[in-house]
Amino acid sequence: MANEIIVGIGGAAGDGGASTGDNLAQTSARQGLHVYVYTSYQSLIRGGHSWIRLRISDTKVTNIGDQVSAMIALNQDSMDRHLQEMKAGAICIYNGDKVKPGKAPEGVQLCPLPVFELAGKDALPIMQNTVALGALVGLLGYDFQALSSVFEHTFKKKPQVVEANVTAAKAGFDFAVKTYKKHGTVLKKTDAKLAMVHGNNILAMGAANAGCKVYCAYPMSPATGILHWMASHGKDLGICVRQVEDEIGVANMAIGAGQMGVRSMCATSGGGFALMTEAIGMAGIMETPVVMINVMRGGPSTGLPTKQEQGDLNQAIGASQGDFPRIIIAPTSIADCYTVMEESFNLAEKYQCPVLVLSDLLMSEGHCTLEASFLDREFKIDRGELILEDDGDKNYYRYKDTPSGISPRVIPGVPNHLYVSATDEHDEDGVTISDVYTDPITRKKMVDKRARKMEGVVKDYTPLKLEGDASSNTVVVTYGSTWGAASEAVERLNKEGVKVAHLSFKYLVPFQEKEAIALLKGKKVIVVEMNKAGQFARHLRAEAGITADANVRKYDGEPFEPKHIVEGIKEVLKGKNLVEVQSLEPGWRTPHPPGPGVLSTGSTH
Amino acid sequence: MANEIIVGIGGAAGDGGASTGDNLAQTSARQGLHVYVYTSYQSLIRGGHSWIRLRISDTKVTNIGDQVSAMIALNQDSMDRHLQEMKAGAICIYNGDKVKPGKAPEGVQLCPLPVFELAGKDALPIMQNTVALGALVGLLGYDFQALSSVFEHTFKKKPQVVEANVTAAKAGFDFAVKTYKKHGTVLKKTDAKLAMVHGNNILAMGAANAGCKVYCAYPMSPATGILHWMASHGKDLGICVRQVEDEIGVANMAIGAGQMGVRSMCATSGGGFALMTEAIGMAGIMETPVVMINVMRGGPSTGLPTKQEQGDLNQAIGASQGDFPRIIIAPTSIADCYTVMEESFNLAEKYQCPVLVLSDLLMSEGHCTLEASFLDREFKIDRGELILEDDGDKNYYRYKDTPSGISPRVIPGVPNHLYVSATDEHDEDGVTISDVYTDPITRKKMVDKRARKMEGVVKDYTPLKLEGDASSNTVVVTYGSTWGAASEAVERLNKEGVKVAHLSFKYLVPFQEKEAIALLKGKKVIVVEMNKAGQFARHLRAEAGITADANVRKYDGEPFEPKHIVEGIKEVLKGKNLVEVQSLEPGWRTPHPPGPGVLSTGSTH
Amino acid sequence: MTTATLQPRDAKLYKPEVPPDWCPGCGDYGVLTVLQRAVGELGILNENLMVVSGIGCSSNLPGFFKSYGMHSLHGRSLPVATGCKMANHEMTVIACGGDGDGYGIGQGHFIHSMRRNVNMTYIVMDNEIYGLTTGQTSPTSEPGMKTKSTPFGNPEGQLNPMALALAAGCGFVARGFSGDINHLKSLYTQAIQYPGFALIDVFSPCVTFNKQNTFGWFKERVYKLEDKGHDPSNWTAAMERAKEWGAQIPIGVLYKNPNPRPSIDAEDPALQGAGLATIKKLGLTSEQRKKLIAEYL
Amino acid sequence: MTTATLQPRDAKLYKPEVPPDWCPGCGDYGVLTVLQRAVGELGILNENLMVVSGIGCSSNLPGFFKSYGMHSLHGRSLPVATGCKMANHEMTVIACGGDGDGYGIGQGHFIHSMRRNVNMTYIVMDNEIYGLTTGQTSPTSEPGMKTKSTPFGNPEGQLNPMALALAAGCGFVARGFSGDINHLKSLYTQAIQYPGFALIDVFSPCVTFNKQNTFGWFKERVYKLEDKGHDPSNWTAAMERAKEWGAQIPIGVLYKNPNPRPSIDAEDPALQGAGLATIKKLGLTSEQRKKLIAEYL
Ligand SMILES: Cc1ncc(C[n+]2csc(CCOP(=O)(O)OP(=O)(O)O)c2C)c(N)n1
Ligand SMILES: Cc1ncc(C[n+]2csc(CCOP(=O)(O)OP(=O)(O)O)c2C)c(N)n1
Ligand code: SF4
Ligand code: SF4
Ligand SMILES: [Mg+2]
Ligand SMILES: [Mg+2]
Repeated sequence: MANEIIVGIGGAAGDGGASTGDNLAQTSARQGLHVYVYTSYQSLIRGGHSWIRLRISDTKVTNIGDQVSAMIALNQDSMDRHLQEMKAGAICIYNGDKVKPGKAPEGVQLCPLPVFELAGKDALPIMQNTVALGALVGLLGYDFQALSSVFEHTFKKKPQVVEANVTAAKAGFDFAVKTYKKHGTVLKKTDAKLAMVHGNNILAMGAANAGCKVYCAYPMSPATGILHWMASHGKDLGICVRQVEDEIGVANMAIGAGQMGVRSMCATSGGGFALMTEAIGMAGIMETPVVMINVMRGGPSTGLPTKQEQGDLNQAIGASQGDFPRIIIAPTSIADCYTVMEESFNLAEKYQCPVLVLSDLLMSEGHCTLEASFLDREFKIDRGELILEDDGDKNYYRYKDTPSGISPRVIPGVPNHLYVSATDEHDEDGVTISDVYTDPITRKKMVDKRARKMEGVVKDYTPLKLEGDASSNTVVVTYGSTWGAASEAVERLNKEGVKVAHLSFKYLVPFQEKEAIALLKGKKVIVVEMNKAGQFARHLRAEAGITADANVRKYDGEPFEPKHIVEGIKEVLKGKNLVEVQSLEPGWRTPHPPGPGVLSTGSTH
Repeated sequence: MANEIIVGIGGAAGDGGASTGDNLAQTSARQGLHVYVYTSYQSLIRGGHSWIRLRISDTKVTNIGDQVSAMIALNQDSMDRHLQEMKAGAICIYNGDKVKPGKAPEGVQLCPLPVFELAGKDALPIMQNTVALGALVGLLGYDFQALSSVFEHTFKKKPQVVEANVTAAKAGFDFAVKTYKKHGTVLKKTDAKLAMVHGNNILAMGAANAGCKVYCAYPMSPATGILHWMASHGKDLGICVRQVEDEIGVANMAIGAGQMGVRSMCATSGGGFALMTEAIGMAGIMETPVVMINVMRGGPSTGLPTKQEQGDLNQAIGASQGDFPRIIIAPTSIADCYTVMEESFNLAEKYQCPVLVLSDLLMSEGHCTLEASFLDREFKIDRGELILEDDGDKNYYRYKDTPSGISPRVIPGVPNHLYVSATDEHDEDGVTISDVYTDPITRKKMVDKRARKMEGVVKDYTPLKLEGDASSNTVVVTYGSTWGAASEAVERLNKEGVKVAHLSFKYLVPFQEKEAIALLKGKKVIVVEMNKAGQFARHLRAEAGITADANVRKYDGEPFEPKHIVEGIKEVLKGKNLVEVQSLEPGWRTPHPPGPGVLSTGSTH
Repeated sequence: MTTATLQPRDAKLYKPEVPPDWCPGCGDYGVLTVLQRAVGELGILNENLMVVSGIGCSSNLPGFFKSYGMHSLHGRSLPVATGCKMANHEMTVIACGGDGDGYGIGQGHFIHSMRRNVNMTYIVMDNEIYGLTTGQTSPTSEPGMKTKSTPFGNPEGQLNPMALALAAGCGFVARGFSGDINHLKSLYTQAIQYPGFALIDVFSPCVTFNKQNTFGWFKERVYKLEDKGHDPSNWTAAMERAKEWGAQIPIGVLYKNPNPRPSIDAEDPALQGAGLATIKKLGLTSEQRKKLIAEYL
Repeated sequence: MTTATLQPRDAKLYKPEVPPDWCPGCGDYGVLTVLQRAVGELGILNENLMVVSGIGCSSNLPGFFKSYGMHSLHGRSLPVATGCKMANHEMTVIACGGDGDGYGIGQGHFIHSMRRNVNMTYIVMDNEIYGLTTGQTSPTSEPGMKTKSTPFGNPEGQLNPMALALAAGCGFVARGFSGDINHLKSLYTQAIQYPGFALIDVFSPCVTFNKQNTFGWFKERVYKLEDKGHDPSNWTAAMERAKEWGAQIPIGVLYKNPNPRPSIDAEDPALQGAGLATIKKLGLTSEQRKKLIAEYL
């Protein structure tokens, strides 16, 4: 059995909660503990409330979990919001000089810290966080050394800062250990050091490891992290990184680069992706490899820029007019973001088409531990039928009608293989046929050729596999990042004796139709997804003719926790066919001034 | 039984084929004959080949038909391309002084005209067309008066031109009647005068009749005709018409106008629509009524700008990120374009959402006869819950959570009802909730409210109805403009004793799911559509869980003729489940210089 | 449509109950406050004002301003506002947003709106950075500036909105500074009263992400054109001033066309009567239909 | 990548076997022919040329030019061409298209590309009309001009691409006329050799839809800047010339920055070696990976 603790750190933007969380995550990861972090933050630059949830466990974690059992309240607001979410056995740490506790629920240990006394009157306000963190690691039963080594690492070049932090943390540590009861859960530490990563960084590093050489972007949450990573690492890694004037420019630039023969990529979120759609059709008809990431967030339109949703599947499927080959992949976890980059670039070049990657806020801004060895892997590079040098062929046709539909691609610059790629329909040689009176025969041939390319793709996918109780007649179906919470929910249900299997989809277009039918036909299918309309359920029905018997959906901005899915499935098993679950923690409801003529407007988009 | 003749007029752009066709159409319509015109043209401004097909009948025609039985070859190229398409009974008219006939197929009457002699040596080259047209109407058994009245009408202000044309036409008429056998088909004329209209003009006039007051557009074939109509009529009708810098501007401008309370519209084709998609999401979350037309053409990307396809359904469904209410309607005929405008503006205002209209090149650039009385009709105007003046309500909430999901809309300018509409998620008062820490409860409420609006829509639709042999167990299913050729194909099959029914969809989103199931469940469903991927078949499966048993598809740029569908269905009835039909007339294949390094590129996009 | 009073009104009337949530010290506070004063001074009723923004910190302004408003899409305030004006030309339309919004992604609309010359005011809160997305380079960022997207320095040239506006034929081109409230107010009132498209670029420092172009930085550099005898009717002189950037940066009205060409809404045949949005009888009359049908017979 | 010869080559080498299908007399024929001569004169090998266009009659040019090419999307030639240059900076990249393409829908990219300063040449075939869509008003259409979309006269102001280019910081701004072939050729060779973004606006009359700005119309009006002693290194003088429109319209090099700022591709750290597209070993080295992973430990 896994031992785990979910820590919540609450404060205002600017209170330093984020670095406190980072330090705790790092301290844990350095002891071989697994961590999964998700932050609900107010999209304000300063002020507002933010709630960082760190799930710490001695075995692998796939999701944010659901029951916070330790909290640090950095301000009164956090105390007021979250104390009531705690259950028996939880601890609540706060600056006793400043924050007043509410009435603690039964069995919750309040741990005020005399911060003035412990940190000294002259300490910076931020030191309260360090004191609290020291206290927390003390009560979690960590070695103090694990925390101090993090300060040493972080402030390598500033020994005074290290000392100040270590002193404050130690004071908190000692005081807490001496004064309060340790947290009941004991986490088993090891010597392994785990890497602490954000999904966006993993997408970026994955792309670099796959040989991406041109990256273009326009800032847009929650995809901006990829740009930041690329901008800071491109120089060292020889990647040309451009911030462009808008997403239309981004997509067209990435495609121009892809057409020239480099592996190129861009990323955005839904609204920016909408602007890219016209260009996606260009990559389709020009048969240009390019990887485009859409990091989904709460929609529609500007929607909820800092919240989670899986609502852009329809958009990816419907991106651009007409029919053309495209591949759509939704990674299922932060780790999978890495693998998906390897696959996406290979598929893009092999099938000469745009590959659309659907990440989401939960993964991209989420933060978790991964084994360093998993990251330190040379990617397989398959560039498909690519001609980099003059091969003497005097009869080169860029869009040759081959049995596979794939026409060997020459990169511009090679002598004797000149061609012009057009967005107009064209013949095998690239000569447009939009200018001739009509040519239904060539037209049909070229449409068929392009479509044929997609026939091979499914063979390159990792086959589908049932998880959980594979023998069960009830299958929970998810796509993308919902895998994490759902797999745990299914595991819990199985433990409770409820027989359910889990089928997680990652490859969305082209679809693993035959496999899906083989695994799902005749079973009770429950689709669990993070949007209102049931976009994936619709896709499953459209592609495989499988109608979900029931649906569990969430679209309130906060990610699925395993408990929501467990509840949802139980409701379904009781007979409901649509369960719209919701986050109801008291801290997750912020009243704001209502009333006519009382207006206020939003901000991080 | 209907009597009909399909006339083909072939020539180069600039040869005057278009006006010859218009004159023939007009002459026919003035005798109460029904006409349907479709032109295959090379997208060149000058030169190239164009083939105007006029189907003339004494009963209503719904499509272009399939067997040309009379042709005028204005040049040698046309003769060479099309003579072999003729079947017994056909007549072929041409300038015998210039054009050499090929070997006529059995039973085809070659009708060379001694144009020099008939028109006089000094006549303008264009007079050959008039002579030929005179000859044609003679052989079709028309009153000469019908033709001469068209010249009189057209050149009202230029009596000399009238005279020159009448003289030349009469010479052709008399020569032909004297020299050749009349066409075997006799068309029954009446006194009725029919209106000859293009789909684009009907969409534009329909919008005007529905009270559209702001129209924005950026030129794009095949939607440009709407802009031209609006630009030339807006001044008289009090419609503000703007050509904008791009389609992004167009969509945002139309929405800005819609938000202010006018009925506003814009139109484009696939690529321009891609650029509009981000704004469609804005209309969705702001709940702004707006009508947006996408006139589909051959895709993907620039594709075949002057050819027919129904390939943008996925794009319309997937336009913009996230879930929000939208209505998608595809008119089924040129006449229906008029009705759809009435419906679209009413639905847009009643449900406060974007209405996307999918027309296509066949309808928009197609040309047919309609009864004047059909056009001269006052439209029902239903503006929904709209507040145009201060009603004293001091507690106005723009986004009030009502049982129907529809919140009464105040138009800006009304005192005491101020609100700000945001693309960020907001509460009932329009206050954004994207800036609060998190508010899953309000978020869910607002998503639900918007989604609920769509529940009522289907009740406002015209119910689905089986056509053809409604008792049959086999149903041909179409959407949009394919109705025309399919309904005739089904009629023919029924006459041959093949039992098939026809179900035509016009309302695509929200879908008439229950009705569709009631009419199709358990039947053999054959979906006939004009694209490669089977976008409508996918939609039918996704929305109603009905998997087509077979599909008949065409995607070669040329529209369906009834014969293609008849053949396709017969193949299906023999056991095939996918028939990809194709236009194979000899004239419909234009060889163009092939070979490596031989490049040429396209043009009218 | 109620008619505008010409009586000055209290700026408080334009303050909703919810306060702005910009970072403390953000330049946008000044921009907002002055706008409330300026419309009050002009006596424009709340319901006759339509304030349209894009997306960005600055674009949150309509939420803090008591009038009708649209907080639209990133970069799209101008076409949206144009649509509003066409639909009801009797209302005062003010578009606003950030430098990224208006000069970055919105650049195409920016140039074309000036060419089109709709009668509206456009306020750009120019902080030389992307604020809302937490600090990337903007088109007006200085070359070499280090931001999250250009950690080794901005490699691109700096966009000059004043010069572009002049080159695009804008009839009213001004620049203000959020640190000089009274001066800014007069720019607003002049712009709103100008019968055509009026641009005001306002230096509105981002105290959180732009550590280079701070209030202090601007205070040291800005000078008032009025103080230097600049003639705003002289386009060439305006262009010379527009090029100044460095130790001396001008604020004030750079250019005001003394013979404004008529705005497009003033000339549109459809916009000669009441605002289109206020027309109650919709649809064609029978005569109109008959005339149109006759074209097809 | 083969290296460019410096030997002049025959213009015929750049002619594919399929002839252009523009209307007889279209100005674009001249633009194409001269381009073939100019690259020949510079001795650039076909395979080292990438010609990128948008959509429009003029944008059909790459199909009539023997080199690598992309006939991309309406308005997008510049970002596509920029992507090409970044991917292989050793190639000569020429973007081209129409006035609608570049100054209408492509306006945002136009301004930003000049600001960004990628080393490429941009040729705009400016016919003051939308040709391919059969004659609607374009941003450079003259006010009052009647077109299919403005049957009562164009109500918008006319865009001035030269003034905008100068205001946007473009280092090489020129204008040519398809009716003066030799003059145009020298503009091309100068532009291609200029180490940064170079714009050439070419009057290229649409004989079919623009009955106002015809060859004759331009012939009567254009004069050569060289003949008037214009100093192309003087920005202010260039701006004055840019404003001329009417009886006298200048052609020639309006502005050529005597101290060109380095182009962005020349400075990009990733573009210092061979073209990125020619790199054969892809992916991170083990050392690179280890260094990156260390950041997360
Ligand atoms: C299409 C699209 N792309 C990107 C974004 C993300 N985004 C939101 S605001 C912003 C830039 C903000 O900068 P600016 O306009 O200067 O406003 P500021 O925050 O500095 O006031 C960006 C890129 C978006 N909302 N929509
Ligand atoms: C997104 C999009 N909108 C509209 C069009 C239609 N379109 C094709 S070319 C063109 C304008 C052509 O004008 P210009 O660029 O000046 O080129 P010209 O034909 O005059 O050479 C337009 C509007 C398109 N292809 N794509
Ligand atoms: S981030 Fe900058 S622009 Fe945004 S509110 Fe804060 S100070 Fe103002
Ligand atoms: S329409 Fe005009 S621009 Fe196009 S090819 Fe003909 S003359 Fe040239
Ligand atoms: Mg800014
Ligand atoms: Mg043009």
